Amino acid sequence: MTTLLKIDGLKKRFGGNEAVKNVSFEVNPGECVVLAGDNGAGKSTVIKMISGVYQPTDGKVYMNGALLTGKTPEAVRTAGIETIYQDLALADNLDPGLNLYLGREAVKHVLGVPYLDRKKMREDAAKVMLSLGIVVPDPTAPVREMSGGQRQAIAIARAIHWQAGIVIMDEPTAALGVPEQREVMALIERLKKQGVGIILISHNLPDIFAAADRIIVLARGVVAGERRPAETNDEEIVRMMMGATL
Amino acid sequence: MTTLLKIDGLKKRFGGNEAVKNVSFEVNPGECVVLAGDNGAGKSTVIKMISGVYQPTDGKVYMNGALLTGKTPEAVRTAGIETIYQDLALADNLDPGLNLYLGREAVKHVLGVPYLDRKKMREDAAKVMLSLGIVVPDPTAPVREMSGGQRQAIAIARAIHWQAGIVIMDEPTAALGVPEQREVMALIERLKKQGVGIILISHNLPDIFAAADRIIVLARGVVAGERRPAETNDEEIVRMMMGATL
Amino acid sequence: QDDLRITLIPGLTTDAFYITMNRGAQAAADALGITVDFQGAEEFDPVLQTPVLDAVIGRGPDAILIAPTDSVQMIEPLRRASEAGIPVITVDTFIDDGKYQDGAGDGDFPFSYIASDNTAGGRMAARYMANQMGGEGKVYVSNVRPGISTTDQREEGFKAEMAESFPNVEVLETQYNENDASLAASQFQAVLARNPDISGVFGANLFSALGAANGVESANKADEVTVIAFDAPTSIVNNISSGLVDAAIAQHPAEIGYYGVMTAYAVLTGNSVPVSIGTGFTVIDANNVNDDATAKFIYSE
Amino acid sequence: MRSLLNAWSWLFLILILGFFEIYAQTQTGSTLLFRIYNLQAISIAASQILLLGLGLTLVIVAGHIDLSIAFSTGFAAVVMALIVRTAGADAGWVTVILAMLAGLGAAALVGAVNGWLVAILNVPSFIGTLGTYGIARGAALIVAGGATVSIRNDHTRAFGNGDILGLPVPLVVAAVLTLVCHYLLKHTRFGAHTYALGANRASVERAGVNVKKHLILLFILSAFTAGIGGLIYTSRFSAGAANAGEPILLYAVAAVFIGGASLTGGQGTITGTVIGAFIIAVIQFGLVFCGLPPYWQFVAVGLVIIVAVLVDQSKDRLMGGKS
Amino acid sequence: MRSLLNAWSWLFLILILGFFEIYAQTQTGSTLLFRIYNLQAISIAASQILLLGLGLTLVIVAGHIDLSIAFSTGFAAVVMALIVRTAGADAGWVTVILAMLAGLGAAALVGAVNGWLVAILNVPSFIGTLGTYGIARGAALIVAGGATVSIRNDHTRAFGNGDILGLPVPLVVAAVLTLVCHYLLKHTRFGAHTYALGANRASVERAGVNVKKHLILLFILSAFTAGIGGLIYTSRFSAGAANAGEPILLYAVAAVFIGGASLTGGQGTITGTVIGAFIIAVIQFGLVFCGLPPYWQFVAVGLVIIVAVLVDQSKDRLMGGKS
Ligand SMILES: Nc1ncnc2c1ncn2[C@@H]1O[C@H](COP(=O)(O)OP(=O)(O)OP(=O)(O)O)[C@@H](O)[C@H]1O
Ligand SMILES: Nc1ncnc2c1ncn2[C@@H]1O[C@H](COP(=O)(O)OP(=O)(O)OP(=O)(O)O)[C@@H](O)[C@H]1O
Ligand SMILES: [Mg+2]
Ligand SMILES: [Mg+2]
Repeated sequence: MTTLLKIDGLKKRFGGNEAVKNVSFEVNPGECVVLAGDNGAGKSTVIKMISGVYQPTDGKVYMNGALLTGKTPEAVRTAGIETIYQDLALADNLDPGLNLYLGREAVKHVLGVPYLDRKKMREDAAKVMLSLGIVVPDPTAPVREMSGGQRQAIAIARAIHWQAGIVIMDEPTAALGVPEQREVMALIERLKKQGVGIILISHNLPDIFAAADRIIVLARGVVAGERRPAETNDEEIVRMMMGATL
Repeated sequence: MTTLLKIDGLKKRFGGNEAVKNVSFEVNPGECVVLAGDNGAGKSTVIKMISGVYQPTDGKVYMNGALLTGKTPEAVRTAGIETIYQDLALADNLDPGLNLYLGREAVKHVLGVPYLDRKKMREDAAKVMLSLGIVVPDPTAPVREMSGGQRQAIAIARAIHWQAGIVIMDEPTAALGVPEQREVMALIERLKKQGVGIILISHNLPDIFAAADRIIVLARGVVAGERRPAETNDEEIVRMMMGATL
Repeated sequence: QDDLRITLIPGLTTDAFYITMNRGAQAAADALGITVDFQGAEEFDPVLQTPVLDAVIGRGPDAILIAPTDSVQMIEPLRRASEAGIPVITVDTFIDDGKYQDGAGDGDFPFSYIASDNTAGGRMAARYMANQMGGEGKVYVSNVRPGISTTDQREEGFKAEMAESFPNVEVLETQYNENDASLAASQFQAVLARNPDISGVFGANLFSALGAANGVESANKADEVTVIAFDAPTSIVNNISSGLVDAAIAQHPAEIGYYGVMTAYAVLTGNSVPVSIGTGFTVIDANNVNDDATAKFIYSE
Repeated sequence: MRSLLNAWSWLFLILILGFFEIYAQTQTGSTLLFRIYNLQAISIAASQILLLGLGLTLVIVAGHIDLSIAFSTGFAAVVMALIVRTAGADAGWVTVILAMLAGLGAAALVGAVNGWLVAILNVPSFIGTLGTYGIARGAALIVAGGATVSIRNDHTRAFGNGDILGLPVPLVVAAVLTLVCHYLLKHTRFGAHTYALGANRASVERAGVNVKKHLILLFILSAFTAGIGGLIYTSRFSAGAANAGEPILLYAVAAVFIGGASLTGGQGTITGTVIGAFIIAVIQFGLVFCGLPPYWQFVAVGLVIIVAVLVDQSKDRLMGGKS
Repeated sequence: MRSLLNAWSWLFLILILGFFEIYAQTQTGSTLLFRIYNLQAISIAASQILLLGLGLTLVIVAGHIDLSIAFSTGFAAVVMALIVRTAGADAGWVTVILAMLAGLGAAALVGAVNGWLVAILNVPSFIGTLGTYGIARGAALIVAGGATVSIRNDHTRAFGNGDILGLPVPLVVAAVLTLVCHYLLKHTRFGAHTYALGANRASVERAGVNVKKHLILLFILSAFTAGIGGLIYTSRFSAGAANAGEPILLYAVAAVFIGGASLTGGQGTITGTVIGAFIIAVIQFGLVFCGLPPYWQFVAVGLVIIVAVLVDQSKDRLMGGKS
């Protein structure tokens, strides 16, 4: 089995604060790696360095052996990595359809002239969201007017709608209702079956144990330890989050 | 025991979508009422009508027998209701101290002239957040630069720092780490002991059962049922969320 | 024919010069028992004047008196008036070459041009200044902004006269102040800092002169520096009394307005009119500023 | 539903037209609406505002501003006029078209500099384009030697003052560009990204759009439509003036905002800008037509601008969307 | 750390001063910096820009804009001049002060209307203040009869052109107002709410601040400092002009943005605006002083404005905050 994604010695400094000090791990096809850690441990910063939003102060990311570091979010996305950001990164003034397709809008041709195919995009958005258990009352309304969970569902839909090699999810179920949370967990299983590599960030211990093939615990910017779910338990993970090493 | 807060027949219509159709319930001193419900059920809309952010299309809210409906968020806050909003409502360009004290800033007097007491506000913010288990690396940095959980902790700190008769919490632990979630649950217990009435919105079933004195389930804008935790179980609550009545 | 309606379109509506012109025009209108409207744009600019002119043509007055804001650019818009059968008379400024009804040029259709020649006024300012300075020294022109035909012509006349008749006067770079008296003042001070021997400023319009005078005052140079203003509203005249401004070249806007209306009336009643009427200048300085005879040349406010 | 409610702004435009017509009929016994000449004059004035406002609309929707169009227009006008003049009075169509292309090139250059400043160097657009405002102004004046560059050419004159099927050429040009910009903003990916950019730059960047390139194109487009305004100007007035666009800048910005755009970006439509430009052109024409004294016109224009926006907002209230 | 880095803008100001000084020393053998007179001239010019920019800074920090100050200044100038003129040449101090208060009242009225439009009627500030820009302009011109209102009064003249302890009065007035505005923005609750408002209106509203009242006060403050600019203008030039503020508007806005504010609000400081106003005044003075040809001055001013912002930004890069 070849490694899909290799993260090697990532560091990120914000002014005087070294948010990520030294993080290395790998993701294999069909594997779900959970990044766990306390608030401010540096989880979101790590995944933003992978997806190209931040340039690392130091360290490298490889995908299928090719260097990814230094590339734009555009190039990273083209390389097959989709990301659900913690802050969702939605365009609040657009409808769910356009948000779903943002950057890859569907067009239809009328007399050879390309037009945005708003109808198709809306319908697709409604469909994908329904598969997550979410019904949007008015699919033409801007996402600004949607509830917290509806918004999160759009962000999830965006990442899973495209055939990706790797899906990164930063607390994807934080705002979701109970049935929707279950849908997302089922979704992760399905993606794994398709050979997609997954990086999941979550604060929910039952979810972590249910989804993870490996749990990597970050504490204050460094990897505090790595465990398979079967080898560990809640208490150990929490202790590692609080900073107890290995 | 007198009723602290009485919600009577609230309705809210957004354009063609009636988000809240008919919601009534009461909150007593020292009681934690959990509003549960699926995404888009209307929970956040209900609490925004209580806190004065939205004016209800119909219905009334009373606090200690006095009409609250129609008042500004300012007046509602003065009346002793603090709210943690789902979208946090932070001023991203200010530091945690100013966000904690927003609207009630601390001043010191130099030669009789009032000055903002930034130092005190920062220290207080650090203190309150520490009590939630959160350490902020740079308390002078704007909250824009904080992690998801750090931001949520500031919003929580803001609501509990003031002596309130009622605290409304809209998914307060969504972005928090495991230890911090436990702190918030403990905090709710402490507040209840002090006689504070609490309205909690949460999608986390264990938390709901742990904190609630009464669970009110919303489904598509109406109250689908009310249960004491001892009388019910996970499955029934989820069934009620999905729209099964009473 | 007492229901005649003539529209006077000034270069801009917010200038004492044109307001005084309108006063003269109203006097003529009263005398003739006809109506004169005053309609114009806020700045001296063909882009803004053209829509006003278009609307005036749409309204269809019996004649148009206009101060065209550009000699070339206003030809086409004015041709539309002429083609709509409305006689055009230009006041203060002209189109094309300013020589009408001689069969030559694109803009030959106006009936008459009534003005004091801005270029000549600039020359007059130059002569007065050179004489004050004893025929030598450094001067500069404080101007509004490039591209305004009237003030450009004043500057042109001033420079031409200096070059032709006063070879010992050095004319420095023109300074543009955007009609901001405060900037004009700061510019004078900067010019002075560079040329401590500066001995004259020609303010090509009200705010240029006001600002220059203020700069001179702040520098305590009222005795050494000659300030000449073009146009004579009260604030300039006050500065002449107090000695900050040495002289103002006063045009006779009321006369222009009066003759303009009279000429239009003559055209409308089928009489022949002269193709150009010059109204001349009066130099106002400390010697005559308090004379009763001068008072009528001070612009109204 | 939503698009129907745009009818409000149209309604307002029709209302003021109606008001002026009634005034004209009752007070002066003439007509404003039913004379081709008046409509032509209004539409030409609106076209000139529109040409500066079209590209600007996209820039504002993206959350930026472009002040330099004031002199992109003038720069294009001057460059075109200089070349036509150099070529002489009997320069043919080819020369004229080359001159126009050169003028557009000059304007596009200003746009490219704006794009570079805003997209690559991260200069806030207000200040970056204020800088190029000065630079383009100086460049236009230096090229023109300070004065207006007058030309004599039958082709340009025919272009600027002629008509096509009874419609004035400036109006036809503005209409074509309006369609293009409307298509761009409403029906293409480029447009969708422009809206998203105005709401949340991060959303577009993370979605994998090359935001820098996008911004550069936006500023070039803005300079381009303004530059076309300059070409029309030179052709209409047979003279290229460095100041050609400056007095219109504020009206163009006002048209965009009357049309529903907002300083913070993410909102605005080309249709809105068209209505905005016509509202301004109609009141300017109408007030003079009615003979309102000039200083009162300032007051009236100010009032109408405010009322236009209030009318536009009342639709939101009807939707019941807010509080 | 953070406040130290503000040193960059100061540095830039010092750099251009140094450049002009070296030029003066080497090319003309004179000095720019070491003559009280030059410094006074520059500081008076900067004061006039500053008076329009001070209140505007707070408005921009709150995420709004105020275009009407262009004519709040003129309105105040005209009203004051009319009263002084009516009172006659030998009107005493009391009359002059009453006239000033009346002028300020006129300006504050414009501000109150702006506040009402923006806060109560929810009109976007760009368009609302563009409306009052027209209304105030018309009102000032109607009151003044279209032209400049000249006065003759020794008190006003002494006020506008005198000095206090060797400092020109306009500078002293601007300095006092600067301190007040700095205190307001930096050290009071009002200031904290202004910043929060610019970042997230909902945050302030939900925190229980009366945002409507706050906005109204902001616009009144902005009109007020601009109105003081009008009083200074009338006193300096012994003439109240309706367009006293109009040419300065763009420079005032530029000063605020050079000082680090942004269109989207939530940023900006009074110190920054002061530096911005001085940078503009220094280059305007310095370029004339160096004898740069006038059209090139437009180019140079544009360049310096851009560079000023680039320098200001480089501090962020050094902080390593961005990407
Ligand atoms: N743009 C930024 N500028 C400065 N500091 C930042 C920035 N982003 C994050 N930080 C800091 O870096 C640290 C790590 O933040 P990060 O968002 O990676 O945490 P996290 O592990 O995702 O936490 P959470 O679970 O709360 O989302 C935090 O202390 C935060 O304050
Ligand atoms: N400002 C608004 N304009 C229009 N529709 C809105 C607005 N706010 C909420 N809605 C709609 O009202 C419904 C209820 O939203 P609300 O935010 O109250 O849900 P919620 O129960 O809090 O859900 P969640 O658990 O996802 O936060 C949703 O369908 C949402 O789309
Ligand atoms: Mg995070
Ligand atoms: Mg909610």
